Amino acid sequence: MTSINKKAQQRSVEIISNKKVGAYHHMVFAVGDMATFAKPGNFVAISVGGSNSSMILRRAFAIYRSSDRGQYGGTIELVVAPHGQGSKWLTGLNIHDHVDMVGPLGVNFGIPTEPVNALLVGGGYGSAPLFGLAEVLKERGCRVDMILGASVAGKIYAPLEGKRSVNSLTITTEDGSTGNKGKVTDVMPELIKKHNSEIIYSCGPMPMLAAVDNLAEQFGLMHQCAVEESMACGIGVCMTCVLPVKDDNGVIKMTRSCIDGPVMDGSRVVWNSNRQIPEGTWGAS
Amino acid sequence: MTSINKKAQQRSVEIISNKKVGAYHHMVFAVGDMATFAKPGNFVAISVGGSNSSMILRRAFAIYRSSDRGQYGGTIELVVAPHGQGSKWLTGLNIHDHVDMVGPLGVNFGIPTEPVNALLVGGGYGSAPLFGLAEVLKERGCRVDMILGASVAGKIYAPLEGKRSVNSLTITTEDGSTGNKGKVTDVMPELIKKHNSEIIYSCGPMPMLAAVDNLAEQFGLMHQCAVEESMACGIGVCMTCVLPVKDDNGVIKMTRSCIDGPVMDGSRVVWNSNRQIPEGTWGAS
Amino acid sequence: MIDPSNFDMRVKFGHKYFDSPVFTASGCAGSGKELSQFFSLTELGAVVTKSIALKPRSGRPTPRMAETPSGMLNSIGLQGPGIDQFLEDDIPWLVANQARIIVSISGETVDDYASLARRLRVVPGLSGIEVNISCPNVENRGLVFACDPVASRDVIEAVRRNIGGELPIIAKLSPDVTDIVEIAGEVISAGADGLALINTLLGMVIDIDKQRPKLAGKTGGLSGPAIRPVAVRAIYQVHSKFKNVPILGMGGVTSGKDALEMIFAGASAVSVGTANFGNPTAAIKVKREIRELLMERGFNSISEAVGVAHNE
Amino acid sequence: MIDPSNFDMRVKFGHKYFDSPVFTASGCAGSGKELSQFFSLTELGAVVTKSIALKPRSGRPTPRMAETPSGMLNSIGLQGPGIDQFLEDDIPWLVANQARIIVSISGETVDDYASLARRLRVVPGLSGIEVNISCPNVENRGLVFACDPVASRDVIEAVRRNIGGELPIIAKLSPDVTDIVEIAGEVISAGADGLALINTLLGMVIDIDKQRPKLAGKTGGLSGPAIRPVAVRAIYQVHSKFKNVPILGMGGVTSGKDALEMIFAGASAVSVGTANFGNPTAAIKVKREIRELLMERGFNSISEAVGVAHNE
Ligand SMILES: Cc1cc2nc3c(=O)[nH]c(=O)nc-3n(C[C@H](O)[C@H](O)[C@H](O)COP(=O)(O)OP(=O)(O)OC[C@H]3O[C@@H](n4cnc5c(N)ncnc54)[C@H](O)[C@@H]3O)c2cc1C
Ligand SMILES: Cc1cc2nc3c(=O)[nH]c(=O)nc-3n(C[C@H](O)[C@H](O)[C@H](O)COP(=O)(O)OP(=O)(O)OC[C@H]3O[C@@H](n4cnc5c(N)ncnc54)[C@H](O)[C@@H]3O)c2cc1C
Ligand SMILES: Cc1cc2nc3c(=O)[nH]c(=O)nc-3n(C[C@H](O)[C@H](O)[C@H](O)COP(=O)(O)O)c2cc1C
Ligand SMILES: Cc1cc2nc3c(=O)[nH]c(=O)nc-3n(C[C@H](O)[C@H](O)[C@H](O)COP(=O)(O)O)c2cc1C
Ligand code: FES
Ligand code: FES
Repeated sequence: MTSINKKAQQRSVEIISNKKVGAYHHMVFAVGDMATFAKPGNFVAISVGGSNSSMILRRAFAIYRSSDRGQYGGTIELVVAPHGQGSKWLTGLNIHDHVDMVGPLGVNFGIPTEPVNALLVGGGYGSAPLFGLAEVLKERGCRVDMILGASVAGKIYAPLEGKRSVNSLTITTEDGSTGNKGKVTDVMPELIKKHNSEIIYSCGPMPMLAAVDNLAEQFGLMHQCAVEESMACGIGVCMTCVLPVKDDNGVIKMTRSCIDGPVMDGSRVVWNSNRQIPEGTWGAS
Repeated sequence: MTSINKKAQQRSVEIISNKKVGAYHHMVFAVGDMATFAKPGNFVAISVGGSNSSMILRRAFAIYRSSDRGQYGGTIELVVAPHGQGSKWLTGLNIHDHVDMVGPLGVNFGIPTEPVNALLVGGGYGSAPLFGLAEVLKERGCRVDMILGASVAGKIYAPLEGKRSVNSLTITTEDGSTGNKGKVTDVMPELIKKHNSEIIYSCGPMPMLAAVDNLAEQFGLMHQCAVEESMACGIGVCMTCVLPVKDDNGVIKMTRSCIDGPVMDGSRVVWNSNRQIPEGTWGAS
Repeated sequence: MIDPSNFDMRVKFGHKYFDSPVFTASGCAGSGKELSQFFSLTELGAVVTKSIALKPRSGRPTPRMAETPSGMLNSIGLQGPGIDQFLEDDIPWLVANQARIIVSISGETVDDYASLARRLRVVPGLSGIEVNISCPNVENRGLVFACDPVASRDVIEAVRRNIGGELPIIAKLSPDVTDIVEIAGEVISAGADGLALINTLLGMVIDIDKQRPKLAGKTGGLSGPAIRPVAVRAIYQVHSKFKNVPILGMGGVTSGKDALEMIFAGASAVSVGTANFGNPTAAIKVKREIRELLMERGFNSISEAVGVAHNE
Repeated sequence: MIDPSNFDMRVKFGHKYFDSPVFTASGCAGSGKELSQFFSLTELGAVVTKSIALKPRSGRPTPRMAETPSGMLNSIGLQGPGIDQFLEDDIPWLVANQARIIVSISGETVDDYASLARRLRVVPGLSGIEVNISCPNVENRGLVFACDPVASRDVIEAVRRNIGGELPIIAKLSPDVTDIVEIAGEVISAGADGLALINTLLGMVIDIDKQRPKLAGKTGGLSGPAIRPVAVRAIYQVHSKFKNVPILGMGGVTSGKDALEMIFAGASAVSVGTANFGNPTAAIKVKREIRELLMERGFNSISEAVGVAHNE
């Protein structure tokens, strides 16, 4: 269903827009034909800090949207939270600055062959890849309902044009500053029932994905989630980004989220194994 | 005669001009009252590479000019050669960017109490501190002759306003692309005789200073030179910037060029000791 | 300057020649396949595979990495499929894609290394064995082999006995020792044809919010440009003493300049590790720049440049 | 959160209390005087003076430094005026300026250390002795004391015998050893009241234009943020084993965050070294940030925070 993107390129790309939106920066890059191969769920990896940087690792960002033609040729859009040194450097750049980008990387979201009712669940900037996904699902005739959650209103990323591509949008914040007070999983059961959801797509912090997967299991629904683990390389060569995932035979293996993910079948992931190798994992001592 | 500048400050200063002049960049910084204490021969030390820089050491630059009032308050001007990573980063900055500067540092040129005939000899960007010095000497009624040398024409830094402050300016280039073909020391003897020079001031690469000192000795003239050794701190705490210098009793000591220099009495410096501790140095084993 | 195509990039370990002095470092190039979408593996001197053990290993839990100033810590814990599946899956693919292969092996006992060597002896298509001795010796309180001259010697002897005379053995040493020259001496006399210098330095990062070591495995291996001066020093010291033993230099090589430091210090070739993470085509860049920089300096071959920093 | 003025910044080595957990590292603060134009030395826990020998020393020729990624190499060679002039010039100035003083000593023989200790015993105004044992032992083929458990022990014993019971002894260890915990054990049992961790790592940079080592002394000591993970690891390992021995942590401390890593790993105080070169007021910044960060995390004193990363 899902497959790894083998069309990764490395290139110097130009920033053509950088706008603050709530707690995030919406950034647009002119990427040439890198855009052609980008699918919802893919990500890019960007060098940060400039040529004298003490930060030697790339930062990964989910592709929010990509477009292969337009005023600037192919473009890729990202939603970046200015969090630590690397992302602050990136969001501090100006139009016409260049960055070194590798992409598109990773496994994209699988699209059902038949029209189905899809529920998309995003946390924080995790909403980013869901809007592009929503568009594709709509094109395939799916019903698309979306839930976005965050701690506070400013951390909900839900641009107008994005809202148009969904049938319904429900927002939750932990402090109630906008939408429903609470977590995405508080409203999920009701929405699943109301919209007769058949598949769940999710992207966001790992604890949220775990909770979403728990509900998906309860309702017996397919669940594709885009996980986020610390990545040193993003291209499958370092083995830092692993998480325990069951293979086709049910064997738990430490699986790379950059190349065998980030999109994974939620039911295969062994959640909450934080800082431990789950018992029975292949090769565990 | 000379004395260390004890008025050093550390502050974030704004770039108010950055112009390419030949092989160099002439840069102006708004430095507030740091300018008040700057004397010809002092230098500043600037952090390079930005906040995520892998370059942890400051770079030292001789003060070309300083002015304590004007449109921007106090200003300090530098002449920077884009050489390696640090200086390229600096010269690549834009107006309104800020840098962290410590200064003024080091020992300044000593000014004779009586009007004398002074010969100023600069190599490459070593001409920078000499123009400010020339102005002060002129104010004191000295005759000021200047020789500037470099490998090629583009590496002669001799701005118009600078030329005005000297009685004569002689230029030498090694390839003859401008001025006399040859080295500064080729023209020095003639000029010393012609202008009846009584004191020599010099600044430039160490081999040039050594050659100048050799002539100064031959002619029995005082020689104040601004030396340039690799500096890790610029403020006297690391002991990397030393060179062998005779003290008042004629004892050779490894002496810090940042705080007991950069301006030194040429006759005291033990030249050409490269990569060796001269015999007889205090504490040599 | 000579024609670039005449510049001799060949290097030799044991009886084997390699067409390029740039290898990928073990554990930093996956199985080779992953990098092949960025360049052809035939451009490399060799792919040094991720250290393989006898049995499958899950490796350590996550977090497995922490970025540090100009470096990173990793604590992968030698995750891998074990020798059987490795020989079934990875080697045939590399052979089919005409990559030169150096297999890195790791063990928990001297016997493990011996068994691995026996398995590899009969595998066609290999160009060398890199012996990663920076592994805990379960028979000696988990003391890392590479930290103990006797254990280091025992491992290399066992590999030598079992691998036969064909394949060059490259012993990979740890910098976390009081006297790396001593260890080098032991493994050379035990039969190593070359040395890989250096493995990572033991380091730790504390997560000041969690108030715990950032890595699940607590300590990790420090790599990247931060450690380059330590690597250059180790190469220089060892080459000083053992001029005829080829060294595969590594530790923070990201550019041709970095590689030249190591070559001048005494390395015959370099491995690119952590730099692959920041730049998937780092190895190609390093290779191109080595040639350019050496030609600019009047060299006609890599071998002429090896160890020149030792000249008086 | 408590009132900042109530936050207890005191730390203790031996019988001596220090009002701040931030010291300057030996060799990185000149004689103290140079930094005093940027801040008052009374802000520091103590000034640790540049290692002083019995006799004047010219130090090594230049170049003495090379910048490296997030670090630097130095090869000063312990330049200094010798103990006599040091006691005449530097100490009175520091005393007059009310700085707390820890004198760092270095020697070429065990006797040198003993003599230095005897000289210092009678000097008023000192708060401790830091014993720099990362020096070549001329009586043992120039092998660095700190690399040899027996020599390390001998030095500390000699200092202990000669200094009396008053002044705390802080033994400064080198990370360039196979087992730093072993060396720590030796110097503790020989009478050290505290440990300074870590001295620089041995490194080298090659000047690729000159094709020679960049430093005149060939090798140099690597310091700065690049080595911080190695320092944190050393502190963590040693504190694990010797919970009651206070550690003065150092190696790449440039900010409060860096200091917190060390404190959580087990350091009671930190020394700021190379960071002074990039930022003359680094020590003050580190001190301010330590307090802020610890208060944000609910601590009321430094001592509560020491070693918390070891909690299960
Ligand atoms: C597949 C994927 C998609 C992502 N998509 C987005 C996105 O769309 N928008 C966005 O703002 N951020 C995204 N991130 C997070 C982003 O990669 C950075 O981790 C984040 O910007 C923080 O980096 P920093 O340099 O600012 O923070 P720092 O705290 O200075 O650095 C974080 C350190 O951890 C590493 N690291 C990488 N990923 C993580 C992680 N998930 N958790 C902890 N550490 C990590 C970094 O390499 C770095 O070493 C994504 C991460 C992954 C793995
Ligand atoms: C007192 C003094 C005054 C100076 N005045 C000027 C000036 O007016 N204009 C100008 O362009 N440059 C001047 N320099 C040189 C300047 O400080 C830098 O060394 C130069 O810009 C190269 O730095 P970089 O980062 O570009 O080069 P890199 O090669 O990347 O770095 C050079 C390295 O050497 C160190 N270093 C510092 N000084 C020297 C030196 N003299 N020789 C070799 N290495 C050194 C640097 O700290 C750095 O680590 C002066 C230096 C000194 C000591
Ligand atoms: C993520 C990672 C995994 C590594 N795995 C191995 C390994 O399996 N076997 C080995 O011998 N070295 C391993 N190393 C060490 C590297 O091969 C290399 O010796 C070291 O990282 C220094 O080189 P570098 O700075 O270029 O990375 C690993 C290093 C990293 C960063
Ligand atoms: C230029 C320089 C000189 C040093 N001189 C000494 C010294 O004389 N005695 C000593 O014990 N350590 C000396 N050190 C080591 C430092 O005190 C410190 O242990 C080391 O640099 C690590 O800390 P840092 O990274 O904060 O500098 C010196 C370090 C530098 C950079
Ligand atoms: S990030 Fe390196 S393997 Fe996934
Ligand atoms: S540069 Fe540090 S003492 Fe002069």
